[in-house]
Amino acid sequence: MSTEFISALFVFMLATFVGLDVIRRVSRLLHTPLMSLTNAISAIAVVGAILLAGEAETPLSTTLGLIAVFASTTNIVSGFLITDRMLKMFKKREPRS
Amino acid sequence: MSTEFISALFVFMLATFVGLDVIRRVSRLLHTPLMSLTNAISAIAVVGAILLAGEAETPLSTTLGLIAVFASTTNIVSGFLITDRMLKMFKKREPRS
Amino acid sequence: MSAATELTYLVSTALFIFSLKWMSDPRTARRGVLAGVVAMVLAVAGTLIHHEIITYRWIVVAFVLGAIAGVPLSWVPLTAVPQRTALSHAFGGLAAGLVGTAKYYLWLPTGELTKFRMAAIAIEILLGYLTCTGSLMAAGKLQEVLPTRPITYRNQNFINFGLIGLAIVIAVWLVFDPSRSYLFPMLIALALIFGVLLILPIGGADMPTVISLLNSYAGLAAVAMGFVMENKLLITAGALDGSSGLILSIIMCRAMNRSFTNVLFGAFGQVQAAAGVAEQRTAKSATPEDAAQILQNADSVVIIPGYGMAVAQAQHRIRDLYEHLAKRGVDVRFAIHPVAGRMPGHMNVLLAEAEIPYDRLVEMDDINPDMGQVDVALVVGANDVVNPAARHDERSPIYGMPIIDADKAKTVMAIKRSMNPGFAGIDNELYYADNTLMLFGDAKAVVGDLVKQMAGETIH
Amino acid sequence: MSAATELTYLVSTALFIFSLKWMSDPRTARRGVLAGVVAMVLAVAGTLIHHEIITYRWIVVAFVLGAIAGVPLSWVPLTAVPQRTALSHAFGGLAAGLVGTAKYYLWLPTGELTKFRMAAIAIEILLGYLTCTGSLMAAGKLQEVLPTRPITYRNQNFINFGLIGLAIVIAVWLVFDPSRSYLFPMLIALALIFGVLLILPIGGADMPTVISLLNSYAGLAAVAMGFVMENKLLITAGALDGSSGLILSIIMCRAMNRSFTNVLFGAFGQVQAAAGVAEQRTAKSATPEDAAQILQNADSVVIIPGYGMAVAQAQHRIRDLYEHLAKRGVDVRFAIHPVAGRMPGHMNVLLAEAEIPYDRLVEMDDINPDMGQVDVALVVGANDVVNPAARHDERSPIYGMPIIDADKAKTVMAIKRSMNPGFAGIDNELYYADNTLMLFGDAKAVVGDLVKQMAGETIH
Ligand SMILES: NC(=O)c1ccc[n+]([C@@H]2O[C@H](COP(=O)([O-])OP(=O)(O)OC[C@H]3O[C@@H](n4cnc5c(N)ncnc54)[C@H](OP(=O)(O)O)[C@@H]3O)[C@@H](O)[C@H]2O)c1
Ligand SMILES: NC(=O)c1ccc[n+]([C@@H]2O[C@H](COP(=O)([O-])OP(=O)(O)OC[C@H]3O[C@@H](n4cnc5c(N)ncnc54)[C@H](OP(=O)(O)O)[C@@H]3O)[C@@H](O)[C@H]2O)c1
Repeated sequence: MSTEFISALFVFMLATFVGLDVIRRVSRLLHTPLMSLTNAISAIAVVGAILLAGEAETPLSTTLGLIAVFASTTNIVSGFLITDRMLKMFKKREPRS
Repeated sequence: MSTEFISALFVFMLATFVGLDVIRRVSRLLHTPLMSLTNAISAIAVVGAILLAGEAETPLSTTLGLIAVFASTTNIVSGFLITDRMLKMFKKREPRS
Repeated sequence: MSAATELTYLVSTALFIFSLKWMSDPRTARRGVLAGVVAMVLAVAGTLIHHEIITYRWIVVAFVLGAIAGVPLSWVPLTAVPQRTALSHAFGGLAAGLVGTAKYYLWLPTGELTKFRMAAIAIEILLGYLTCTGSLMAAGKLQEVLPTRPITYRNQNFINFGLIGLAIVIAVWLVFDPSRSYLFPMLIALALIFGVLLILPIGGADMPTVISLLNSYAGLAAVAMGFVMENKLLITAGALDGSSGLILSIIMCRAMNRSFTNVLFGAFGQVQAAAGVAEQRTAKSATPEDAAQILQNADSVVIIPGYGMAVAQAQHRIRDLYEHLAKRGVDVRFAIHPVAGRMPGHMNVLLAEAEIPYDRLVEMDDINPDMGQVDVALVVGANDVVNPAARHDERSPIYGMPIIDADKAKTVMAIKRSMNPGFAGIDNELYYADNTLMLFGDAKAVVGDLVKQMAGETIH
Repeated sequence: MSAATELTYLVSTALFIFSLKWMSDPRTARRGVLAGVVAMVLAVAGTLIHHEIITYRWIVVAFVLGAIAGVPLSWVPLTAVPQRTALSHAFGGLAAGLVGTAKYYLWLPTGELTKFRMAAIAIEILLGYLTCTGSLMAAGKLQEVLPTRPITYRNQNFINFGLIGLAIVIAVWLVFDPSRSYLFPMLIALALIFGVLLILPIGGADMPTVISLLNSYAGLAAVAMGFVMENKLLITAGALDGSSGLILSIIMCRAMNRSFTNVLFGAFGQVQAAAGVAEQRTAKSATPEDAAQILQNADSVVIIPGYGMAVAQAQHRIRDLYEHLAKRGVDVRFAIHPVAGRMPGHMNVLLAEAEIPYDRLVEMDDINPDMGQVDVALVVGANDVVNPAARHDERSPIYGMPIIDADKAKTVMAIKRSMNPGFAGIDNELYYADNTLMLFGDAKAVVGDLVKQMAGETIH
């Protein structure tokens, strides 16, 4: 097991701590937007996809990579757009008065 | 800047996020014990001290290392002991009834 | 990775964290989205400047196509949000799976497949492909292109566990001898199949729980990918995602007072459907006229929306009702049950869409103490979440699930189309209570009538 | 680092985090300490198994000596806790500084001093040595072996900033040319001197704020050490520590409604001491007899302890008082101001020591709304934290500091030895209010008398 791996583990553990803490404090009001926001964030896989497609080592890897890029981009775009669309709706003050 | 350094930065950042979140939620009641607990934790420097003293590369480094080990150990011992001593005092139920 | 890239990743991680932090309050939430977008842009940019990237053209094409496909996906009506989320989890899972697959076939010949990398890849593709098919199934059930009722057969759980067990055995085998390339496709196939079988026995209304579970799988797949590619950003973002999905599903299970295993293997919403035979008691029903009268003469009204409001898209009518009553000085509040509707926060979004100010929405625990003083509790297409059986009837499948105490209000009015049960498939004594009046019909229509009544009166 | 060591570090980190998490509730707090201990043991063990360690004997000796020195340090009376903490911060800073120094002289000849390492070392020793002398000064002022009043002289801030500026210049210089070894001792010297000068102008009562600031410096020094030694555990534990110290000092500043800069450079508690000339108004004083009567006839009593209770060690007498009144069915609560005493949570610990159940302790924000209904507010050696000037008198140095509204109680009784001002050095109009009775004398003595009175009565 390389140190590289262990430090990856460190990062993973700490990020999970942060994640659990942060999410627990998200207001109930916003759980639906939260779902689509995290859905957009999970599209971070695009990073791996780009590397794969960009390094273009074999036709196979490139194609799979490109498909992955396409798939994740869809998530990013739709995920963020719909989250924002939902959040736009939350108003505090009385609408007409 | 080595990747080693950057992953160290990652760890630092995440740990800080965790720290700020966790401490913010410590009950006011326990701020004094908290101070001595973190004081004990800051004695983590003992790790560096041991490495220094143990690798015994030069007389200087060894001596400084040993002094550091001594100093940190004092903190560890006194820090944890006094924290526990304070916490023992916190009782919920009425003492005599 | 160059230092530049790594640093960009660092910033991106921080932004993702803030993005989620800011979701804790509606006032900062949109800033949260912005932070998320910036973080994602940085992530992509940082990756593109990575020196080993040689072809850009096709990537750009993929971006464009992805965007083109993505934009319309964000136009779906709010009732379809769960499906959409499921669908894009499928995409996410697919992406992870494909990357894992490609990496395997890249490293196989060059002998770069260390045990550790192989293990990471195995986890990545298992989670990835499982999430892909599983989410597709979930989307199908929610969109009702697939039968929403749980599909069960003998030894179902036995078969499922057998499958996943087999998959794990193969994975371990591969870890110890990655060169057995014929095992790899089998692993993929098993993951895909398992995803389908896992969802089959789960009822349509349990899908939200499943979706956020799949969300956390997608996150973990990204983490695994991060280990495969030694990429910290993938790990952190994935971890944030994984924990989010996990916590949301836990919250839902708690609010339904059910366990994960019960959700995943309980085939809920089927057994109980049988128990849904209503004893022949009579429920009083009222006309819109009477109802409108009662509402107008009340000092305080609590509206309890449920899945029915979502189905009927009645939220805008309800806004009108709310304004009419407010004009008359009636104190109107909305009681939101954590699992009312079909996804967490479902009601909040719909009511927000209808521009009902969110400071009128009260959470279950905050409203229940007041219910005793409330004049009228208006139940709009809610059922299980106001079923008193959850409080006292040990035998009820929803016993112990926290509910909104609508029955404690002086008068209860319930809008639904029939006496049919709700998601849990059980009868609801609330409708037979003496202080309850039923308003039969589609929620949108009925509330519309109520509003007309009031409007009418305000005129002459 | 071997994988074994690294993994131990991983576990240790997790345990440290849980240790702090568990401090959030008195019921789990002791488990938190246990977790901390285990984490520390793991950290040490994991380090000892590190292959490059060759001599163990001396390390063991250092351990033993450290333990021997540490145990008695944990016996100090609770009033001396701040000093003790300061003292061990000094040790912590020293350790960090020494390790940094050693590393420099180790790497200097071998040319292993990369710019990055040099920078990390510079930060480590600056923070380390500064914390060392600074904490010693703080301890001295708290123990009152050093004059507690702020020591100021012309151009003080100018000189301090000049010093730190110089130190930074030298540090940068070293980073670009580590071989200039003659600069290194200068850096150390500057750090040591700066630590002293930084504390000189700070009043004794501001020390708690300073201490927790120094605590976070100690943490950051450990982080820097972690960067020097490429050791993740040092980084995480140090970061936890750094954030803790930071947050505590922020909380204190907020509760005093003051800024960091004001605390660090404001020379607080000196200027105002001049303003402490009491206008000649008369305060009514009462005898223990009367006081005991009033207390017994009250339905609700709120006891507001302050620094005076700590000095007088009156908490045990107060426990007796509390029990006497409780026996008589009087509802007794304790109002705890966040900065009552001389360290955060100071009062809580003292009252807990006297076995007063902590569910009787109410925080400022929770008690203030009730103060209007309270029959008697018994102020025991508190002053600034009940000074109404903070609410209305713009010119007062504590204007804007949130206070406990003792003055709103029907009757106020204040126990203190004289009309002298408290920490902020300002007069307190509360003592001159019509509904206020002064009980002059040492808190312990006075409360003791009160108890005697009651005990006496209960007999005949
Ligand atoms: N929110 C979540 O995250 C989540 C996740 C998983 C499961 N669930 C489950 O979903 C259920 C939610 O409870 P709920 O009370 O909101 O809904 P429900 O219990 O499913 O009841 C919905 C009611 O609305 C009525 N209805 C349906 N369409 C209607 C229409 N067009 N007009 C008027 N009424 C209509 C139905 O009665 P008629 O057919 O007679 O009209 C039905 O009784 C809970 O059992 C919860 O456990 C929620
Ligand atoms: N808690 C923290 O973390 C912290 C940190 C930094 C600064 N501070 C500052 O410390 C102050 C704390 O306020 P406080 O009201 O608790 O204390 P205070 O304002 O310092 O007043 C203490 C009072 O107790 C009296 N006293 C002293 N010894 C006594 C004895 N033996 N018996 C009876 N009375 C005695 C003194 O009056 P006599 O001399 O007439 O007896 C004095 O007026 C605040 O200004 C706060 O900003 C607190």
